[in-house]
Amino acid sequence: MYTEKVMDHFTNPRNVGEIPDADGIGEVGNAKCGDIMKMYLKIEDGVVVDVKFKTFGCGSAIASSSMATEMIKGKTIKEVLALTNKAVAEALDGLPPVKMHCSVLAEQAVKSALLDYSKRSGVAIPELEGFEPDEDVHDHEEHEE
Amino acid sequence: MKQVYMDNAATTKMKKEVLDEMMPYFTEQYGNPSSIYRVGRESKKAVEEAREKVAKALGAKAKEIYFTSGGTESDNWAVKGVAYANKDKGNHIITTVIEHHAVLHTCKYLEKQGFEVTYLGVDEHGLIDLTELEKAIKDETILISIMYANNEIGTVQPIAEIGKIAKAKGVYFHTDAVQAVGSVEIDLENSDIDMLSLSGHKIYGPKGIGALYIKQGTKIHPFIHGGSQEKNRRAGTENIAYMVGLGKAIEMATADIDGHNKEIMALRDGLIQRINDKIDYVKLNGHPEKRLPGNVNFSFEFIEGEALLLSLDMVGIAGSSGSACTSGSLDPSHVLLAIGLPHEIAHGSLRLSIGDFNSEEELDYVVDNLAEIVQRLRNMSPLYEKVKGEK
Amino acid sequence: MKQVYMDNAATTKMKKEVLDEMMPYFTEQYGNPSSIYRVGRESKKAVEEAREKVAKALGAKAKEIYFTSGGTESDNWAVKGVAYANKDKGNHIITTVIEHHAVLHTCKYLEKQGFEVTYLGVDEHGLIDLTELEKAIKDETILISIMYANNEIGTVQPIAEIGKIAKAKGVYFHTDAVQAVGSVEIDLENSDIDMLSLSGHKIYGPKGIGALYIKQGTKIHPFIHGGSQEKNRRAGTENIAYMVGLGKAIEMATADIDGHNKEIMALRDGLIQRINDKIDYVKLNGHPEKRLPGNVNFSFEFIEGEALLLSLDMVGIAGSSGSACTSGSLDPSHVLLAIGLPHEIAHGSLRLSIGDFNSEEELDYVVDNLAEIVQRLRNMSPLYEKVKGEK
Ligand SMILES: Cc1ncc(COP(=O)(O)O)c(C=O)c1O
Ligand SMILES: Cc1ncc(COP(=O)(O)O)c(C=O)c1O
Ligand code: FES
Ligand code: FES
Repeated sequence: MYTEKVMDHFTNPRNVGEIPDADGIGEVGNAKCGDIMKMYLKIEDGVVVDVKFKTFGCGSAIASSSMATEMIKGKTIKEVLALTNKAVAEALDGLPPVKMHCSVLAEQAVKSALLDYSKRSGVAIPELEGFEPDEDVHDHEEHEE
Repeated sequence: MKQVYMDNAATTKMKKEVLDEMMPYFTEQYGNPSSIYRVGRESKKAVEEAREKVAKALGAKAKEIYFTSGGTESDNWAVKGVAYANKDKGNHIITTVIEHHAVLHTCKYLEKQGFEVTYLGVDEHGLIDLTELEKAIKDETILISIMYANNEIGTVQPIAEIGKIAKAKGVYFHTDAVQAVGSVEIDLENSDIDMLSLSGHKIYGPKGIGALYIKQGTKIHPFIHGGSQEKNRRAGTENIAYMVGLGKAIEMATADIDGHNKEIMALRDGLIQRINDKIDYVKLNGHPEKRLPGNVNFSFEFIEGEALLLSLDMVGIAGSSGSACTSGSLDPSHVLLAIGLPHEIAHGSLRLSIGDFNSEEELDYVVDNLAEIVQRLRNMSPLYEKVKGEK
Repeated sequence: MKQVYMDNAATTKMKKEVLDEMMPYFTEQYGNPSSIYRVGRESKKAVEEAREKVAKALGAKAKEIYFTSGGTESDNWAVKGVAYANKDKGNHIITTVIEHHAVLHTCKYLEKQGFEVTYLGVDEHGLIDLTELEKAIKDETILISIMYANNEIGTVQPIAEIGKIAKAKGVYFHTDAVQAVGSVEIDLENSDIDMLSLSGHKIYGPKGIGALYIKQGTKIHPFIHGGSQEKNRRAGTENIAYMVGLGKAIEMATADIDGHNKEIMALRDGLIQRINDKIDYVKLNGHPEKRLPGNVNFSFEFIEGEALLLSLDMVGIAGSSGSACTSGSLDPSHVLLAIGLPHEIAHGSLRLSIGDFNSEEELDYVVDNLAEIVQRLRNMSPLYEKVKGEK
């Protein structure tokens, strides 16, 4: 059901943990749906110099978080903004259709953290204007009748 | 790597004795039981002997046993068959919120076809309230369908009392005993059960065979129409090999239920205790006493079940989270929600179901690995972080 | 004693290659395909590979193939599933008088539930009339269900033409191809067939497994509700071993249909000729050309089929009279009556259906014994006496 990449990131997740003096923290999802993702960013001169995550969720949620952190580490804010859930899923060699929303969560956690950074630091990020993480990104398999 | 299979409530490994009895019907004994020549007559005999065995195991008459393609078909047949056959009498069905989807989705379907269904709730242990059941019965009620024992949390319902109530009110009573057969003594002749579903693959028999007990005189339509097999009530060329397998499997499973339960319960209670001792923030789901001998169902706070299952699989341990029969869906189990678990706790559930092939030594392996995995996943969890902070 | 099995239209002996592929799923590969651990994933893979094989054999997409418990369930599902799902559009179904009981009794049942059914007649060879079919279609028609090939007399219907008519009128077309698979080239992608039923045990696979092809976009209700197996359309724990067996069986049966038919037809034509030569007052039932390669169906005047079958059985020959799938009933076959046979001739019918395990040499044995038995029974018959007198 999962690719080797997913299983690798699930078993050996990169960048798990917290950053005590983070510049931006984003938390998305809700426990009701079985998934919460929390991202911590350390940003210097517009570059993500460190990132850590914590995730309550399934295998693909954990793998997506891990992959997302790898993909944004060392990148500029502009580059980070370009991260899509599809890119995360592709980097994992694909996710089952019912699990795509886990990668959406990863994208949104990153953006939430950036938004938090923007608020705290006063650095404007116009691309995030109006950004609001969905409460319910779950999109389960079609039920045919 | 070590392989420890702890998902016996989802399906079991077939016993060698069962397969051995089936084998001739895959080779030389291939005759159609409906035909009159020798190889057909021999098949017919095998089918009827298997039916006798199923009947004997349940204290029923052979002519009250109908073979089906599994527990799901049996449930569909019982519920739809009675609904359609009695719709001139009434259109109301009573069931519970914790039924297997085979009953639940059948009831949902019947609602769309003009039937009315009452779904009884359950208490924190998964038991229904008999007074509530009695109150739910009205003039239009034609059927009560309540499972014998739940597949997820193992809770065993007060079937005798439910039967009495149904009988007193003149309402048919069907019970899904797919999980109960082999773990609970069943004596249909001295019961008020009108229909009972069972399945082969939960008792070390083959997958894709089941039976429906239909008490003589019960008004029920056939569900699968066609040839005159099964006394004109269930059409289709007989799956002789599997019928023979089911006969052998149920014979073995009911030969010494008490002795067997004692062994399985010793393993179960040891497992429950060790998990309680070794891991904190856990909750045993289901009834403390009225539960299936092999059922262990725990919620582990702050983590999610699928991640837990995947991690266990990596060390060779097979368990389940929510109903394994329906895990195509990612919704938290309807049973765990029904006993009042908050969503996030329901998500962190793990069912380990013990079977005849498990050993004490395997359980050690499970507990050691489980403790480690739970800790690792918790260390990744933002929810656990908060609790630790509060400590 | 010599045993000659000539009832391959009733059921076939499983091929060794089929059983060999099934065996692992009776032993170590017992995992539930719905589960995520290794032994479950392997089962899932086996199921999907089997589905691919069925799809490939029929020129369909894998996602259009749904496993069932047999041809009978497939027929029930197709007919009832479409009827209930489209009843807002209309309540009229068209079928034929010569369908298998799996379709016929399902239609009879639906009539009691408020549906209207037209049963098309057939000519003396068992063929329907396309103009009659076209005329029977009305605004309320939602389904045409016409069998590909008949199980008793072997007549093959003009399926492509029927499909065209159905499509032009916007009516769903289901065909029971239980007898046709392996004998007729089927290419569903380039057909106007919306649903097609098949069964494992007619093609040297196991008994109790079948499939229903459902063209994408077809409006049909599930028939067996429950878990999310088969993409939420056919619930019940998967019979992995039999699915694998069906996959292998259909792969083998469709590998070289032409070559295979040539061999079987040579045996068939030889048998027909020798019976015609050796026995008088006989009549070949079914179409002279448009018939299944293995089907031989004769009426022997002045004698009764059961007596014939019993006598043949005593010399080890297995055949059938009327439909073997339904021989619980002693009524003369509805198919033979439909092609216009008088009752007494219908009663004296014998179907010998040739399969892959039959040999030329066996046919000699059959013809010699048959001639003798027919003569012996005729000598006992008061009807024959009269004819002799007239001569
Ligand atoms: C309580 C219960 N009912 C019904 C079923 C369905 O039985 P089957 O898998 O044989 O269709 C199951 C298990 O799958 C079950 O646990
Ligand atoms: C034409 C036809 N349809 C349906 C069936 C039923 O299939 P099954 O025996 O697999 O239920 C049969 C044979 O039994 C048949 O010959
Ligand atoms: S966290 Fe909800 S399915 Fe991945
Ligand atoms: S002659 Fe005995 S059944 Fe008709």
